Amino acid sequence: MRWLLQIDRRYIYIVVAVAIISAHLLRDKVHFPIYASKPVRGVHDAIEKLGRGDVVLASLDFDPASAPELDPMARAVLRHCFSKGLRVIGMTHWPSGIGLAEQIITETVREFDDVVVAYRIFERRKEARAEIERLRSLEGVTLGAEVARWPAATVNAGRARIDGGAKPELTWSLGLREAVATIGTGAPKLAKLGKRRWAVLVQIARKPTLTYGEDYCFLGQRAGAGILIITMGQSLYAAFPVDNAGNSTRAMPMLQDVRSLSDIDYLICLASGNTGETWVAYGSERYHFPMGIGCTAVIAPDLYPFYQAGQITGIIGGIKGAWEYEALIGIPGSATEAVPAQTAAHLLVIVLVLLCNVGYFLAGRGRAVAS
Amino acid sequence: MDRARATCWRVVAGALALWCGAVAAAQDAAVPSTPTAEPARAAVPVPERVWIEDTPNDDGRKLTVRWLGADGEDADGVEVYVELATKPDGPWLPAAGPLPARGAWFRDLRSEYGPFTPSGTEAGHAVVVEPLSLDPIAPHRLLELAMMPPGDPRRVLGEREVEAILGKGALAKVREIIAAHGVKERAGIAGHVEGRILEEVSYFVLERPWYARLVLRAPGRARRIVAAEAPLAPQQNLFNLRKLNNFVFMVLLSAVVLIMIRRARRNPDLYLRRIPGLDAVDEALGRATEMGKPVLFVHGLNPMDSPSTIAAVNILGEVAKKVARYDSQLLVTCADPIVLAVSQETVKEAYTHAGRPDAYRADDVFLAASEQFAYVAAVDGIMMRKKPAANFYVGYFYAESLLLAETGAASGAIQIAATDSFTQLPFFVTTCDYTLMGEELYAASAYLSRDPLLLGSLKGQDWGKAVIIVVLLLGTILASFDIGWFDALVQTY
Amino acid sequence: MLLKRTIPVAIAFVVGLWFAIQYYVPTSFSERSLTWASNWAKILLGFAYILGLYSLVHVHWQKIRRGQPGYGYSLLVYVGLVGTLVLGLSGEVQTLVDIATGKAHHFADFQAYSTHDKPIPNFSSGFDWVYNYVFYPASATMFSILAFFIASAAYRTFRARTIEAAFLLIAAIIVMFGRVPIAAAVHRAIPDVADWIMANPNMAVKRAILIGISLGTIATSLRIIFGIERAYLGGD
Amino acid sequence: MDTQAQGDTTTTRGDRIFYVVLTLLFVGLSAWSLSGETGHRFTAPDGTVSWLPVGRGPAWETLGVLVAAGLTLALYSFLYKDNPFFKAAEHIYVGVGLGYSLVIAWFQYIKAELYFPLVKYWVRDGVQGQPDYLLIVPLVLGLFLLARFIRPLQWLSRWSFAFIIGFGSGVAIPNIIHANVLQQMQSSMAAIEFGNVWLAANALCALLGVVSVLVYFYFSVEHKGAIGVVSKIGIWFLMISFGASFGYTVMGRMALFVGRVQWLIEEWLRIPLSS
Repeated sequence: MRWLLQIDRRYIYIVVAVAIISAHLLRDKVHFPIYASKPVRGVHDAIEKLGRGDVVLASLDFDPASAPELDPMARAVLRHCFSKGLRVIGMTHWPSGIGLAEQIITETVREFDDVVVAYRIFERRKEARAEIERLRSLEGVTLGAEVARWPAATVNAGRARIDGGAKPELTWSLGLREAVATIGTGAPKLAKLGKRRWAVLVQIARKPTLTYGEDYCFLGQRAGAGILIITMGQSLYAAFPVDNAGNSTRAMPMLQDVRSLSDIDYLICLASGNTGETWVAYGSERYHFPMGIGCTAVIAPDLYPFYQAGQITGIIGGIKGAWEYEALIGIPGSATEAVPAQTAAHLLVIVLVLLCNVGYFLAGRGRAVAS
Repeated sequence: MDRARATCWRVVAGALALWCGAVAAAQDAAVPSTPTAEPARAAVPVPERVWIEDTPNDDGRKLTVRWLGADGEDADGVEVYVELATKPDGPWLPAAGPLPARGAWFRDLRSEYGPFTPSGTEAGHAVVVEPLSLDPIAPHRLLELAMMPPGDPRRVLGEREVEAILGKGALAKVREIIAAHGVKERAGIAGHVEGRILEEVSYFVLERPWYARLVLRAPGRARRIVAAEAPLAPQQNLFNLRKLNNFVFMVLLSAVVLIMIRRARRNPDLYLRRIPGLDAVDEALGRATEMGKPVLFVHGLNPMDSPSTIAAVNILGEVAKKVARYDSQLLVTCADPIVLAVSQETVKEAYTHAGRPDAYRADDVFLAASEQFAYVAAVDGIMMRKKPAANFYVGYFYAESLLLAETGAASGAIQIAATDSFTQLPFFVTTCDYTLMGEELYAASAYLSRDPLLLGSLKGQDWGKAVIIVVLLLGTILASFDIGWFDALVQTY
Repeated sequence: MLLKRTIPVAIAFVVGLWFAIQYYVPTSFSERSLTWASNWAKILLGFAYILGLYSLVHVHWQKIRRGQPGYGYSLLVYVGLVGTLVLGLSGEVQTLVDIATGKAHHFADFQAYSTHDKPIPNFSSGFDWVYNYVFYPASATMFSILAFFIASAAYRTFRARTIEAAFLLIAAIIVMFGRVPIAAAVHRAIPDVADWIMANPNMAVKRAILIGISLGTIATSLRIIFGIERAYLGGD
Repeated sequence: MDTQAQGDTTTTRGDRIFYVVLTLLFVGLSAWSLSGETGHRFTAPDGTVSWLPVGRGPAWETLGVLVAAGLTLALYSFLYKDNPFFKAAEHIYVGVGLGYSLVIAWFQYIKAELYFPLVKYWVRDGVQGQPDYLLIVPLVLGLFLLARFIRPLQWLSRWSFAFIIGFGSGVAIPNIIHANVLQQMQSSMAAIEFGNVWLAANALCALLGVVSVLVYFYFSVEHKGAIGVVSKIGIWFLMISFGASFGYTVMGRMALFVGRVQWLIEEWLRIPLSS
């Protein structure tokens, strides 16, 4: 059994790679029960409680390296915010995260318009065009009333918002990928709603739903961490005289009534470092706003004390947290896709650990230690 | 065309101003500022006393308006509005409200008042108001108004309003401030200049005493207006009483540490428990010398002003002295240029101190890379190519910890880690031969150098821990028996 | 001696003492001093990057000059460095050229190197290209190597050699299993046990370590402020 | 640097096979992905699969994907052993990383914080506003840092070090007391509710953990007798906590690799995986 202990680590690497890649390729074949943990619900419920037009500050403090864990989380939270009609201010503390944060925000915003792309793609197909035409002929019913009759689950999945009866305003938090997935075979439960959803896609394909400077903005990055937060608490305009694109923040419509941190309604910090703690110490403790933290799995244990003490409303920990969040808002994303591979990897590591202990005891403890 | 529009504006503005003035005058005439009741309708209750006080613990931007009474059963449904003015007769600016007249408002002020929040019935009600946030006179509004071109009708209207509140020539004064900062037109004014202007304008707005009054209203009942006793200018406070416990803790702990250091000067023989990781330093360096291979010292990622990095540099000094004595090669990798410069200085000094200034080579202390994972790639490469006999990971580490330590383990080096990064400790503990955890990082330079002064400060730290343990146990016991005052000692605001 | 030792120690003393006390002083001057100092620290970092640049360039230059084996790789450092600098600062150079040729207003306001309406990198901003196709994948790849290392580290070191090691092993297995979606299907209590470990023993340890670290930090800071520890000042 | 620097310079036959396979893999798969049709695959509700062609991006984008895929494979090859591919990727990455830091440092630190508020107004009176003269202090301190290049003036940089280290030390003390001492103590001093055995046990467990680990960190007392026992318990707590944190982290680290695999398959090989 000695060989079991002295195995070349490269064999372990191969096993890990094979397990993860194959689980990932087979991910459509497995479905897992969803169990949303309390800390994740804490963030979700806090955002759910906000009303239309409330301001959420999203501090996307991570760089490309930790993007696989935090990117799905950021998108899920942003989708949730935008679909609830919240105004989102984006920023980052990390110089190496500027490009990424900006990209995530813009792409999530685009998703609300991305149905345009989906529309165009589908229009090229003969049968799709026929379907569109058929749906268009249904337009006798005003869309607002049509959507209002949807079962709650659909509204939850699609987040259709109706303002007043006369002028239905809809946003749809599905991107091209998700739209295609759901309209096709996608999530089994939603599949039969496909046609109706398609009708809405077609309806709203004509105008952009979110406007920069009114519904969202991206302030970019300033150095200073805690000090920057204190400055933001005193005046947002002083901390960020201009946004990432060089526009004056003071002139931005959505920031007219957001002068300092005291004016925001929720802060979501998605951090791969310790910026979450910095936000607690310098931000919410001083300027009193509720906040939640999403973080890489490794940081999550660090944050439990803050959660326990009620300083943060919740924690989204790692890819599993992101998966739970995606489940809560009913929009599957890349975290949901990653779960099978995750599970395989976990089980593999557990098996490896058990195996090495078996080897250790069978080889005789004393001799193994000596080696 | 433009003139016509301007005239239009003026007419509208004039009408608006007249109407506003008339309404205000009518209101004020109907209800004089002393409390009187209208006989026709049941009136709302009147507070016994209304006064303004300076909000403590702030930088002079806030005032607190307090009042007593008017919260009995007859106050049900009554809403309170707080208004501010710079003159006893207005114009009045809405500053807070609506607030329910019933209920103790003071408890919400804990965040401002901290541990010295008045409590009990005598505390009454209070609300914090910020003159700088009031609408027409908020500094950024003043700035905007002052920089509008002279012909703009909105400016004329705004100017009248502002001068009514802040006094004649207020806007001219604002313009003076702006001009003093070398700004001529609104377009293209840079953020930092604007920040400085706004700050001065804020002082100009704040420098006067403020009058306050309460307006109490309820549907179907007569309105009451009660003026506060005396005007008050907000003051900057010199000490933040909310941080009192923090301050006391700092002073006590500093005193203990400094006293212990003094005592150590007189009595240098202090007992120190064994720290295996530090005892292993000599072993590791000895091995490196024997094998003729270098010793690698890897800094964490934090910049120089982080305490972990400061501690790391102190340890580097001690390690470098030993290396110089053993006559082996020391490689130091950094990710931050200031840490690099300081490390170079430290190592140079250590070599000089050990009598081997010739052995110091500036290129051995180098910036491996400036970004987290580029740093990992570079350091991993060094470990695989130079095969150092001993690796030291000292400072604050992030995700790179395991990438470094596992490669180091594969390269067969003795590994000693020292970090206060809680999240990365598990990885160092499992992959390194020795790990200094948390506080041990800060104790290391004292342990290695055996300098009595540094050892004294360790003794001070131990006293701090003893006190904290006692307080924790006592606090838990008292809290379990519902005795809350003790808990309040460590309350943070 | 005065210039080389006393003044630096005095600077550390004055600056350190003031910023320890500044926290308790809420006046606007005190708050502003904090903003100043942190800005100054940033500016110093900016200057220090020149030292860093020199260090890296010099180390690799030595390799190339001496023709050490593998000096070709050092040339690649230059390729990456110069390429990124040229692309990143091309706008700045352009501005300088424009000023020189009289096309631009003197010291025109800077353009941020990326704008929000350019979510997809395009070649007009080559810096984005480097970020997206070199910097990003390289960082992500280096980071993801952890997936392999963590498995091999677990395999090599999680052996129940001692009772402490057994504790470590068991806690790790429980938490690892608790984080898998099927754990709840196996037994509902497993995720709860994992959460309990995270929320109780783990949190307690974290608190204790944090308290210990703060005492260490305070003692180290005091030693710096009072000039007892001055390894950073070097010799003479 | 020493001459035996390049480590394992010997290349075995196995290594050579590995290099060739890696090169062929990259070239072959790239060629395959470039030659194939691009687009998205859909499965309609009735189960028929269709292919929607989507044009390839501009040439620089394709080139970018190839560069990124090459870098990714080269860096992964480190798992086999240190090799020329990894060395090349590592050195490029180090250069690009420093270049990135320098560009950011110029824009964020020097240009935004120093050049704009001070120098710009100083040299030009055409621009609005006045220089922030206070910034002369960091300018001087920064130049002192650069004095390290001039041997006789090297000591000047210590003034800058002293400022930074003094600033860091000073700021750390009260903030750390706030976040790490008072807040942690506050939440540790929870009341033990004797009514609820489970909660009481939890609270006691947490308290025992905090106290025993603190005792473990005692430096000036010998760990014998009662102290020894408590510090032993402290070690157990530490080990449980480390195990738990380790286990908790595995997830995230695997996600990173899944992310990379996802990218390689979809962006480089252009195999549509989404249904």
